[in-house]
Amino acid sequence: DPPSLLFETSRPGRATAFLPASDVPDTPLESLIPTSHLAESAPTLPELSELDVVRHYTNLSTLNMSIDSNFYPLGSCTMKYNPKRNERLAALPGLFAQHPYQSEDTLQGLLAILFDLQQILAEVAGLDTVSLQPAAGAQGELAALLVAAAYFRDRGEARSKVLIPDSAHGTNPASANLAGFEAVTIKSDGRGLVDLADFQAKLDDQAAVFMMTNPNTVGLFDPQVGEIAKLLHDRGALLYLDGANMNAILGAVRPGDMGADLMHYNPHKTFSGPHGGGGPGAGPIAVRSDLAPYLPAPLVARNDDGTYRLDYDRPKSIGRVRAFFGNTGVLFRAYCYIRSQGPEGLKRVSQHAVLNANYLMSLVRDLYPVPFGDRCMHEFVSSARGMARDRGVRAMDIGKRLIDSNIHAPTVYFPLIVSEALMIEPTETESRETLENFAKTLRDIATEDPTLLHDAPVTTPICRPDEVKAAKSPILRWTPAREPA
Amino acid sequence: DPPSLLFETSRPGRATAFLPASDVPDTPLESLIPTSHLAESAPTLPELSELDVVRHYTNLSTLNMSIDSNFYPLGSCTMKYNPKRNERLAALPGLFAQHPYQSEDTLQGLLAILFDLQQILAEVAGLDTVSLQPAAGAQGELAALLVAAAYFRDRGEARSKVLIPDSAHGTNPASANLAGFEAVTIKSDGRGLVDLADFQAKLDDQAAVFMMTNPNTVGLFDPQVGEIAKLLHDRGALLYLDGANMNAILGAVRPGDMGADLMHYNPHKTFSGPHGGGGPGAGPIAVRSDLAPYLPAPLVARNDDGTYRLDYDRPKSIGRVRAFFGNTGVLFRAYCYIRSQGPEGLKRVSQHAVLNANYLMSLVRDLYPVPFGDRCMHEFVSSARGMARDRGVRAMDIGKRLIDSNIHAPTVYFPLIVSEALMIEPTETESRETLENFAKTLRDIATEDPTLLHDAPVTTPICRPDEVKAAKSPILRWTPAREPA
Amino acid sequence: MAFIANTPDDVRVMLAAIGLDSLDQLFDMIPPEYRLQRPLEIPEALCELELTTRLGSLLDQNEGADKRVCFLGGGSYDHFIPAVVDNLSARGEFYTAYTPYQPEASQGTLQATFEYQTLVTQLTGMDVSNASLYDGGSAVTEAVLMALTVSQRHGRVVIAGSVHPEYRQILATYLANLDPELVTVPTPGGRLQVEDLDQAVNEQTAAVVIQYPNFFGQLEEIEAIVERVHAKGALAIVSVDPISLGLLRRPDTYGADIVVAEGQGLGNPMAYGGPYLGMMACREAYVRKMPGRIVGQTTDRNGKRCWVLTLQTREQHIRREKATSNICTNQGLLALRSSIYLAAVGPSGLRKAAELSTRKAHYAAEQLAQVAGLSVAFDGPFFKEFVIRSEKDPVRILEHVGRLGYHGGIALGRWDSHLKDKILIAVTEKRTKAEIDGLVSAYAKAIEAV
Amino acid sequence: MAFIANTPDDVRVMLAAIGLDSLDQLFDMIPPEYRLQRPLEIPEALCELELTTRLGSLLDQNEGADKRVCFLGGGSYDHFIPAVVDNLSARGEFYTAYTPYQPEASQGTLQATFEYQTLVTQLTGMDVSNASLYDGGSAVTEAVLMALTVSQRHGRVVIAGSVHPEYRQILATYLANLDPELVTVPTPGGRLQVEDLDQAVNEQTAAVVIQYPNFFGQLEEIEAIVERVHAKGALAIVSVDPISLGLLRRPDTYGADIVVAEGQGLGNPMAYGGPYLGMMACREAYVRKMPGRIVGQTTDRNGKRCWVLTLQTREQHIRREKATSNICTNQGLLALRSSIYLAAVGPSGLRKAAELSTRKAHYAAEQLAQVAGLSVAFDGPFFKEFVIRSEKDPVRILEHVGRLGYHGGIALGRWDSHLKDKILIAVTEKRTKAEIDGLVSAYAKAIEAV
Repeated sequence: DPPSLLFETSRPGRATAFLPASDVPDTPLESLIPTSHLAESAPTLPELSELDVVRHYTNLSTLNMSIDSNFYPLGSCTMKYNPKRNERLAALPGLFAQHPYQSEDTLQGLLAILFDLQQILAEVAGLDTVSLQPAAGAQGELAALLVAAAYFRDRGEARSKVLIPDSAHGTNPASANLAGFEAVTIKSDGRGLVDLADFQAKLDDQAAVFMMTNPNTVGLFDPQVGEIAKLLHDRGALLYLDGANMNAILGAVRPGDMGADLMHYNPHKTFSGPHGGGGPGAGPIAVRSDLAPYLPAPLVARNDDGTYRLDYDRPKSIGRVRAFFGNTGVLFRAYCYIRSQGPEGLKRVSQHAVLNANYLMSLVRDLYPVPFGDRCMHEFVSSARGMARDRGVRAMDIGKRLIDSNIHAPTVYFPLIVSEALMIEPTETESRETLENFAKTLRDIATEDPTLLHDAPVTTPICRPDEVKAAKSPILRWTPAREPA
Repeated sequence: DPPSLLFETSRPGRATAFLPASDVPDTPLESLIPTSHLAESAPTLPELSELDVVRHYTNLSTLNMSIDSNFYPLGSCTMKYNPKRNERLAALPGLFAQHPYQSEDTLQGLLAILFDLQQILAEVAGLDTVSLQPAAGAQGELAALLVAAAYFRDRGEARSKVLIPDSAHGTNPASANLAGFEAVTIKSDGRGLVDLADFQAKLDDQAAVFMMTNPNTVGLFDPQVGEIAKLLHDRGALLYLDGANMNAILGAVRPGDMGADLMHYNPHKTFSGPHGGGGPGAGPIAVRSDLAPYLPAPLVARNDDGTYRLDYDRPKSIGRVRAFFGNTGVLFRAYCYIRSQGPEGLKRVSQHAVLNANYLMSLVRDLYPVPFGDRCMHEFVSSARGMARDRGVRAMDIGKRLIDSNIHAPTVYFPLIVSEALMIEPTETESRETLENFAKTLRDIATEDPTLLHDAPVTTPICRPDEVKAAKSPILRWTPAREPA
Repeated sequence: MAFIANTPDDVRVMLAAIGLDSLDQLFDMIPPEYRLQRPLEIPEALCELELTTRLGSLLDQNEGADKRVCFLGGGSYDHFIPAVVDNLSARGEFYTAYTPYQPEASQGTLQATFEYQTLVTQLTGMDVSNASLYDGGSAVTEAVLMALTVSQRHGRVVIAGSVHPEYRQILATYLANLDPELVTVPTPGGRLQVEDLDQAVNEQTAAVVIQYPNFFGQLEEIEAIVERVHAKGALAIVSVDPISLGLLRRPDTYGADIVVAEGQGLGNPMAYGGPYLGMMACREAYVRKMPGRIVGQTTDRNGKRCWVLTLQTREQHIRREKATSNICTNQGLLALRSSIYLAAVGPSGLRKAAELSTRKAHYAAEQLAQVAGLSVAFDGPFFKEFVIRSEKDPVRILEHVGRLGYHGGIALGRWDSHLKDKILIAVTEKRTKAEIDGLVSAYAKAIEAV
Repeated sequence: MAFIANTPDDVRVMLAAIGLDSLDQLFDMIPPEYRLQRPLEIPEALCELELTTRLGSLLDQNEGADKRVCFLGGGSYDHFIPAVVDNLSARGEFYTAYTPYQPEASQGTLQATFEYQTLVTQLTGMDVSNASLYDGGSAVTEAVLMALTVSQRHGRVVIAGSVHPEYRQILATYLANLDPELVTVPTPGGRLQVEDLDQAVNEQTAAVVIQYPNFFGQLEEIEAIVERVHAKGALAIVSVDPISLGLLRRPDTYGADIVVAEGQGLGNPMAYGGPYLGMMACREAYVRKMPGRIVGQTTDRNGKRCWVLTLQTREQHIRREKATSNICTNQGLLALRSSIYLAAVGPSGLRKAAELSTRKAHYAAEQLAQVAGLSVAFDGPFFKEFVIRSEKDPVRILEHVGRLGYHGGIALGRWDSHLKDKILIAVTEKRTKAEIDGLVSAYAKAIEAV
């Protein structure tokens, strides 16, 4: 049986004891707050015993696949192991009990960590200055584009366009739009790389930024990046590096060294933040020094005496994209991870991420053709077009069938430039046996009865849901079957 | 697929980084410890990545039923909710990082708690003095019998027998034997209570102690306890109260008030310690003042200035039954629980434990007859004798079939005085809906096809194991299929 | 090697399968001129023992609510977090799952999110909720962007000066390159005056943003304000404190169109500012303009009730530049924590948290007002937060109070020099009478000493 | 009401179903004269917030290894615990399950226990292990009781004076009412002398108990000792430190018959002495005399490999007074923790823990020996623990060292006045050179000051 909803388990009057009686003088509430502001009754939240709550969420959790329980080769999401040592440290009061408006003298330990993280992210990026404020990758993209806009505004240049490859994540054009730019799409060429001709054709004086994901979403490093950067810079435009795929190149190549002017990180992907069913993430951005004045404030700065302060004195700053310092908890875990790796270790992370992806690709590409590239970086994109054509088995069917073998599905139908795409990213934390088992499962699926695949998954708590119905007549909240009399 | 064993997942050379390099001068190890003491190689432990370990145990855990995930009406085990608030407190360094041989001045907070717990357990018992040392209920029984033995020895009395009802837990006779006594069985009468005639017949000058579980294992309070105590005391013998069923009588009746001279507690049952798949427990004992000199040392004592000390100055003490102070972690959780309840709350615990048991019994006893008693205390014992006779369905079959409905089986085939016993203890933390759902399931089972019941459970990771084979040719450890070449 | 499973043997076998000789060759797609020819200049690796010791002792240098009694608020509060919240949300299956793209493998997250959405509607009285946004501050801006689309007015956005100054900054940042003009209505008296609002809102105004209780803890004349906003055809966006909803009127009852909130107080640690939880709820009619993920109920092929991500055509991964928002990541784990919190405390617990906070804040205000040199700054009703005026420099006063063991409040001059004599003080249900009395005495000492 | 689900409504319905009018009537089986007519005199109830605050601050008064640098040992050690141990063992399905009586619903606990048993045999080299006992101290006694049955000799049990004094006390307590005579062989030089042993062991001796490394950290001449024990037809019971098995010879190689150990060091917190983990392994031939639970492999009806509790006919719930032991509860959760620890650290990690502890202990001994007024007491080889002799009163010295921030050692006079000038010092892999140097300097200051 599927678990009941909290609201269905609720019984009037059930509760547990968590708050004490008042110890201050007992004044009628209405004398403190006029009744015009008071609700007539408490909200209609569910009423449960503590055991109800524990059992509910314990059982709910087991309906999920997760890294802790399953191989999760979801392309572009870098589902690597989330070290428990980081969680133990993040649970210390020295982090969780710190208020964002404490005075700086009570925050020196934490500011030291955050300053250090700024320095490290700048070094890994090959760029100069880092702001840790953005709350997620997409907000980092936006913040960086706002920085670019401020930069051009400050220079008196009116540039209206942001160029974006057709293989890019949807956040790129959405962020460009939100930053007030027009998003212009650049085609990919036959190799899955930026179509230079199309790029040059669209690179005009209105171009402010080119947003490049490199390695790109088909798992290839675009070697044209240097030339692209030069073309941009010659036109006074900026190269933005989408850091989604940083897990492929840590310590191997730095965005700044290939000509990028600004970039964002996804620390929850690259540096092992737990994904929590959809978040939280963080989206620090790194920029070249001439863009630094526009970064969101504050940054952490070091005083001459070795203490740390928050630097709010940035008159050209774009302002803020979120309240308070940033997603400190996520940043802290990234810092723990980086400190666990060191320079050699970070490099090794990418080596093994790329090794695992290539090894896996070598085990399956005969049955699951990879349209772009002989080799790959940290992920690769197979196409099920042949299977769809010949046997009526679509990428989604394959993904669903993997679930029956306790493996999470790859990303399907992305990037858009590969039809019937299966985007597979194993990450460096998986073992060879896990990869081989995955390959074997995938190969077995290639010859399974299509009917079985269309019905898959068959071992899960539910079978395929009716998504059309969900969108057509949305039911977005629980409501009681009958109103109480 | 069942999870592999750790040893099957192991690969040579796999490891994670948890210890640093040495920071003291690098001396050849052989110059520190003669080679005659050194192993030729490290033990052949499994070699795993951290993710291997996390995934292994995460997935293993889900093969268990537990209180956090299931109703677990295992009679005599008091499977109540284990409050998470207690776990949070027990995880503080003020508990976990305390060494047993720290000086008393560095332990005042903890000693205050333990002193308070001694006082509380004495008050709840209606007895005078408590030792927190024993590591488990059975060790508490043993310690108490050793106290009794020392008491009689000190008085110059040689008493060789311990009387024990036939309905008692097996630990009672085993402990009596281990304490150097002869265990003498007392029959139960037709009401499931102590057969007074048999008791009186066997109560001779050799009798040292009568070990009584009250409420007893069929869930009945034996009202003869006062008379029994008087008969014992008249003969100079002692009444021992097995505290296994304290959850039924907290604040309602105290063992000391019904004539008991000594008793043990199972704090992990009565006071919500998590059972951890079999342990740990604890087994504090409470005794009348004239038995106090013989208790295991140390006790916690309060100094005149309000500070606390460990009292080792107990020349008549039986000595020790375990090293160090005791199972402090378990005792601490019990203390948290008791403090969460207070006097009213503890009484309410037993009221609702008894209410739930009686309500549940009322819902099922027509189909699952209860041979002893019209009502019950915190648990009741049904008999499946009729079903076994009429339909070939045994108590074990019923228990196994419950598992298919995500309910743990009751205790079966105990106590021995009820044939085809189903011993059911819901505890006070379960809701009426849970009880009603259990009753409905049990009633449904009563009319199910016996074949189905013999095959049950059918929804679990494994079906019924071959226990005879396991005992006949025991395989008690993993060994490699082939030795490495 | 931290967290890497491949052994030297594995590497050999795998490279051979790929047809390479070395790990380095894996990167030969990258032109050599870009390759980094030196090790990264970052600190050396720490094993777990070292990491635990060193970072543990760095964190131990901080002196937050764990070491000083905390009366700081301003959008982040030291509310009590029941142990079940930490325990259950830490389960690996919740913690290490991704966005529930595969519903068959994600019903845990999906149901928990559907429940979260329901809880938000129960709290706010609104029709629908999304699955969460980044934080309360950016949620205000997302609500404004949404209101632009809903209202089809792009001329102006009005915000009360009594809204959190950082929330106002975020909105300004986002609107800097877009069409609407941002007008802030000053609130020198601590609350928005309906007349001032009337002047600011014109026929091109898409929305008015109000905070209730506002940044100063004051309770705006919310009903009158919303009425005026609606009279001008604009949308009323109200930013609330979810704990206050245990006591104060639900936003549906005064006509809010979009409700946003910072959900930190609902079971999430202060954690130096994040990650937090942006909550958003609105009228049903606007749901297809709402940013962020949304979970909906449906049935599987066997007719079994289940949950899926829905209305995804609003989102950037489908709509790209035409998406209602660029948001991708949500705050799933914090939404989960808040759901567990609300489920654990229930209606009576939430009410108690709100009531205790109110009572204690009022006691604190009353006592502080009796300290010579301090007075309560604004005269409107307030919830758990209030502003005091100090005759002496708040920054120095607070330093002194800090040395006595209290995070005594926030000097408001940091955002606005007009407020440089003022201190914002928050009191939650965790604060005891003894702690409040201690604070009062610390202030008295500070006033004398400074 | 803490943790009770029944509402007043439920109570009404349920009482009616039972046919009662009040909760009080539920207890009418109990004769009124025994009923408690007043409330229990125990402290009033605390809600979660109060409990957390009050007990938290009581615990915070303690100054253990969290607040002072810890050089205490004597059977409980400040070894490092990887985070995975805490995280995984806290999963509710492990934590809140009972003894795996129903194998179909308990394969998680059963497999984990089977793995634990295997790990213990891998560590010790012995044939079989049980599923755990209470602690290392009572495990010694259980091994002796087992040896009585195995050997069928009931005349004498011999124990070395270099075994933990509390372990020896436990054995004496248990044997007080039984037949065998307990003979302790003194070890004034810190180690057992074979000649002394020879004198103590007679033809009626069931077993000899040795600790290796012994209570003083010294390494006994274990091979020669076991040879002598066997020559007398007695069983050799060896109590070991499991961490030492990363480095020292496995007990099978020197002929141990029964191996016991305190497993605390393998991933379990010191927790003021408990709960701990009693480990026991022995030769296969003795398995049916072994106390405690045992898990065995079998197959289910479909031939699938699985695990069950086995050989239960040894146990008290079947055999009652004829059981091999009265043990019922085991230490399942601690056995699980130790398994996770061993799986996480692996052979190289365990070796490193042992080696670092050894190196640092020897460095500490060397440095302390150079402090005027201190000397190393015994001259045999040692593992991670050693004894120093102090010219000044150890108790006062340690008090002073304590005030300087160190738990500097255990004054051995607490157990034996002959040892009143001696201090036992333990050094684990967690101690840094700087901490050791600090200890040495603290001792130097103390010697001067006292």
